[in-house]
Amino acid sequence: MVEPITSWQSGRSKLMTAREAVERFVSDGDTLYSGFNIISFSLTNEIIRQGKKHLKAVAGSVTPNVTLMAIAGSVDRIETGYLSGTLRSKPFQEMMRDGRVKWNDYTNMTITLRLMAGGMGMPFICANSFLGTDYLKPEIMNHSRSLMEDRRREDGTIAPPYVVIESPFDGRKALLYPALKPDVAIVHCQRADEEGNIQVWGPMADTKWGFWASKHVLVTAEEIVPRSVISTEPHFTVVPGFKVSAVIHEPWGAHPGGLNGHYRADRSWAELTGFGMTTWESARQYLDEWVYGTEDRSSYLARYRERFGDGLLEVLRVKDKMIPEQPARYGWR
Amino acid sequence: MVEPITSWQSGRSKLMTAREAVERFVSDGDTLYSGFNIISFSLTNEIIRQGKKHLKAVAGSVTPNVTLMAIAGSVDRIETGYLSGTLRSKPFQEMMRDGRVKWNDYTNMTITLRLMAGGMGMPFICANSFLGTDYLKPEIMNHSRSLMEDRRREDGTIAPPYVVIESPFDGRKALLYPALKPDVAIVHCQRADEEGNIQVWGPMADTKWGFWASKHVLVTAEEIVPRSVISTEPHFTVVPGFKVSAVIHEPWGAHPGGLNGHYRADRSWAELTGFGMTTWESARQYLDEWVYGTEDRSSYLARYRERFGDGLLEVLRVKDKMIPEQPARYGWR
Amino acid sequence: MVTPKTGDYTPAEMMIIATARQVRDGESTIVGMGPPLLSAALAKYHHAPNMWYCTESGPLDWVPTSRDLPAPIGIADASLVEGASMSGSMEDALGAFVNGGWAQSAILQAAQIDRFGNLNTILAGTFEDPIRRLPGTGGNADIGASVQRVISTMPLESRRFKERADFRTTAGYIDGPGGRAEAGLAPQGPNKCATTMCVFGFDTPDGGLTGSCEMVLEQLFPGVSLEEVQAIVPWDLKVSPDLAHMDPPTEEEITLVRHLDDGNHLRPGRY
Amino acid sequence: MVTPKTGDYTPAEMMIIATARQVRDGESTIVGMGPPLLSAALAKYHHAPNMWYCTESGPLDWVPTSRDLPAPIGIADASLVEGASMSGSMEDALGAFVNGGWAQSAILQAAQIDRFGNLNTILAGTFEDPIRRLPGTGGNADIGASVQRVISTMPLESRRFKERADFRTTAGYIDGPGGRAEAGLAPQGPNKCATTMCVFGFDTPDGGLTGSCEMVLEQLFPGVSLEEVQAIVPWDLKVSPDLAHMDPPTEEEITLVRHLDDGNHLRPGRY
Repeated sequence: MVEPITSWQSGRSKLMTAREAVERFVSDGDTLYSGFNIISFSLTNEIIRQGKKHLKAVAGSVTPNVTLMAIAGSVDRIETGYLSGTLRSKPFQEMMRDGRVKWNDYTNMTITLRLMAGGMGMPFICANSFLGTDYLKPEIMNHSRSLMEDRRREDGTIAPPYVVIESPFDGRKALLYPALKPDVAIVHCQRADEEGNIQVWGPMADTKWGFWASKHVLVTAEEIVPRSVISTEPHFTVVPGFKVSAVIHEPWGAHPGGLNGHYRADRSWAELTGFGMTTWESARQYLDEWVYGTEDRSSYLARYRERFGDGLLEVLRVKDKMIPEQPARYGWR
Repeated sequence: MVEPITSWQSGRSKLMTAREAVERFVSDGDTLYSGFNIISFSLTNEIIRQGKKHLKAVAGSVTPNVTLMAIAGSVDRIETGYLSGTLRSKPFQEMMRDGRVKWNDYTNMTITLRLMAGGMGMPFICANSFLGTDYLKPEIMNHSRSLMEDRRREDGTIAPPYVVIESPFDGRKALLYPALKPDVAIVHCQRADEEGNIQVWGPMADTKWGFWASKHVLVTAEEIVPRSVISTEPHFTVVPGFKVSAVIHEPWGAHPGGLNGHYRADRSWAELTGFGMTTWESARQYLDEWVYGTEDRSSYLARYRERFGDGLLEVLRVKDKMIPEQPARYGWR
Repeated sequence: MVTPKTGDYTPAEMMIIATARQVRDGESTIVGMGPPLLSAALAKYHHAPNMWYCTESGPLDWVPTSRDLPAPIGIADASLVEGASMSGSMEDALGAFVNGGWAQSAILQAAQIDRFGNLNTILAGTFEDPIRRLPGTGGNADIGASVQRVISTMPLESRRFKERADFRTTAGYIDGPGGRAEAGLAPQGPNKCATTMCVFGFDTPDGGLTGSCEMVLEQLFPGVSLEEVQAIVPWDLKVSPDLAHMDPPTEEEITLVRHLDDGNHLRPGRY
Repeated sequence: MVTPKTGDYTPAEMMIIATARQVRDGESTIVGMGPPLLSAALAKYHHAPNMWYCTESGPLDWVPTSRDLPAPIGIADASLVEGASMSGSMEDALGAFVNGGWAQSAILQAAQIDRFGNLNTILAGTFEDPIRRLPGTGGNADIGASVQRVISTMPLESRRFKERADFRTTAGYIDGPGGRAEAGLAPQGPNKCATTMCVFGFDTPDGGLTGSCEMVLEQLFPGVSLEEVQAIVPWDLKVSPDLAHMDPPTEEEITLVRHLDDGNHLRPGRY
């Protein structure tokens, strides 16, 4: 009766390629949680490469990968608190002005809470964040480039993006936000096992609720590790494997973004290429070279080495790692 | 410019004795979050010893320490999902029947969510849990031993413990629960530093939200560690020091309960003494010997060793500890 | 009190085994307090190694690191973290996993069950004048509200099987077809009830919206007759046209359940 | 664009320093994106070592492990975890710490501020026809709704100081005394606004319920006159009876701010 049972978990593997994951789990029109601080540029590029259309991007703050997807024609709707990369991108400014990209504004916290509500099966959740602001004006809620169609109820009326009611407990004003349930989440993580047990460390932002709220979670992982690595540090697991649809082993999958414990963001390169977002011309050039012109992350990395030499990736690698001074230990017998 | 700055955190110490903590931060009539799975029996005994009265105990599930406080006359109101130790305690059954202990029922999840709402400044939060049950009948919400007085509004009317509304977003039924904001939380934790940065591992239950929601957090800690132990494993911190009012260094502070990584629950002893809760007579005897008859945790442990020998505590100690197979490492440069 | 039917195993053991047999390999399961912890452990050791064994205080996907380990004895048991893929919190387990709709099944004990699968965990008698106040619902009501395949388990005793539960703490099909939907819940809920004498299913041909939504006798334990069951159940029982006797425990099952019961889940009076 | 007033320091540097001087030792502070990260780091290195330096993506209580370290450059910067007492999430930082009422102060940048301290982070022009769409509020609106001592910081420029912000993304005192309470918020909010020429306070003798709740000129930077400030601010400025010139930067402050600015927060055009 001392047979080890590590083999019990067979048949739960979620390992596949980025291409397969995007083909199987991302559909035109989907709502896409695209991450706050650990971006899967690998999956971003694959979504663009496969020509996915009419995606809605959501996250507490969305990052330059969303700007890129918008410019490439994959994302045309956004719900977020913050758009990194907005200011310098003429194409993106243009598309937000002429209605090619529609949006409603939320905040870092209210998107997190909306994902939390979606993840826990609640219809809505409270937060004070827009009380006293211009966001509660009806003409702002339903501005001409807002996501009114996404809010159409079964009876044809348009639901508001936020509602003030009186609390039935104490009569005070309560501002409600609707639950948010993305179709698919894409994130890069430090490590996962083949069953999809995902581990992340560093500032967590809205990652956990983005995962729980989404129907499909697709992760690229810097490392694929055995189950025993996961289960001896189970506090790093963000969501367990049954919640995950695809695990892709993709070292440097966050590049040109960074990954805590592994590599720094490639700022000099990001600025050099401007992420392809400054003008329409540079955008097309960037997409041609780094997205359409590469087949997958390996060929992206091969091109990177070819262009910039092997050394630059090594420069980005984190050398100085934190060592627990007195490691916490679980134990029960 | 390479001066180490570990001394920067001076002046933030929260270290004190259990006696001082209870004297300063627990008042008659307070709402007390008393923990779900890591119980500070040290602070429980001190609360009884100081003769605190009319406390309301709350937690997802409350544990035998609440039964003990009720029998001793310190707790007379309860909001929880589960009462451990109810079945076998005649005094407790009697007090719940004759109204000496009043209560409203919630659940493990809805208490957690109510604490979450309290912790995040929301007036209420949604959960389906009592839809379709007898709890939504008005006569049950306001049964004769319910906490109606605690729910009295400023205008004299009684707020309900749960309310069903129509969601303004999609018209579906939404069941709302009011935020819960305890005055004081007592918990035992594995380790803390003197500033009150508290670290816990194991099943977390509602611990984090019990801490965030409470005005004062009092923790007994198995170990007091330097800041560097905390900050090299910052993911174990449940709430940071500014949220904590008192840190008490109290080894074996959870005894006769257990503590993940340190010791097992002392089941044989707990059954032997029946926690003093089976009859009024055994209750008085237990309280006399183990609570009123001891001054603090040291004298409690001295009596324990005297009664049961040094060996038993050693037997309870966890020997087999989990070792991370491939420790996760933070790093950014 | 339960007494052995044969020299080989007790009705309580057969209840644990019959409950375990309802668990499917590969499914994600929320396991409630008490005997369900033992039944789910048995299923995992026996025929459902890929089942995701999750408990409400936060440990998700318990995988015993050795076959020597006994079943966990509580839903916040420290042993549940050993081998688990995630050590989370109540909002992960009950909030996201269960109420977010990711638990494919649940195993729950209760003090009473009624004709429509509603559970009672709070008291015997009336709310105003209870005979006995029980510990309460814990996560039972949270789980019953959201899981689409609830397996309940309790001894077949007349104080437990009621036409209407003394108090409904956990929604089953409420008063019949469509009851859940009308209350604001997903239409489907209770799926099986395993007892010390038999296993019931529910008459829900269309996921809780049609059929009678009543309990249906599906399987009798070896040596138990329909009449014996009906003598305990106070309403006129629906009986499956495929009513059959369940296979007795295999030697492996009975050996496992005794090995796993380190927490004395089966000690008389314990449930 | 900001130009140096003296050969010794720039107005932008003085803004960072003036902002840092508003931070009190021992207080818990939520630090927003951009220049606030630098100001708060300066305060922590200089006079507020016991300040709790917290950022919205989850790292709480950043304590640089060596004086060699530069200021963090983003609110999800990996360096914020090094030395922190807690590596949490958005619901810890913005949910519990900020909206739960535990942040004693906040430092925020914005594109515009108005007479009553309302902030704008979203656009210049009108919502239907913006001149420019800005990145948005991030956690700014969440923080402004809940913190009782908000310190905002931005260059003193006529496009930024408006009688009414082009769009109010973050509640200050809204339209005057009691405005916050009427909207459903705690009555008190903005406390200071540090610019490239001066520091403003707010006329809130009773925590936002009385007084005009308008911005009040309290301190002028060295060499700056009241008239120069009034020439930029489009409404008739309230002036404190104690209006004074602020001390110039000390050598320590200016050395620290330059050392800390590794992220080029102060590079022209960056804010």
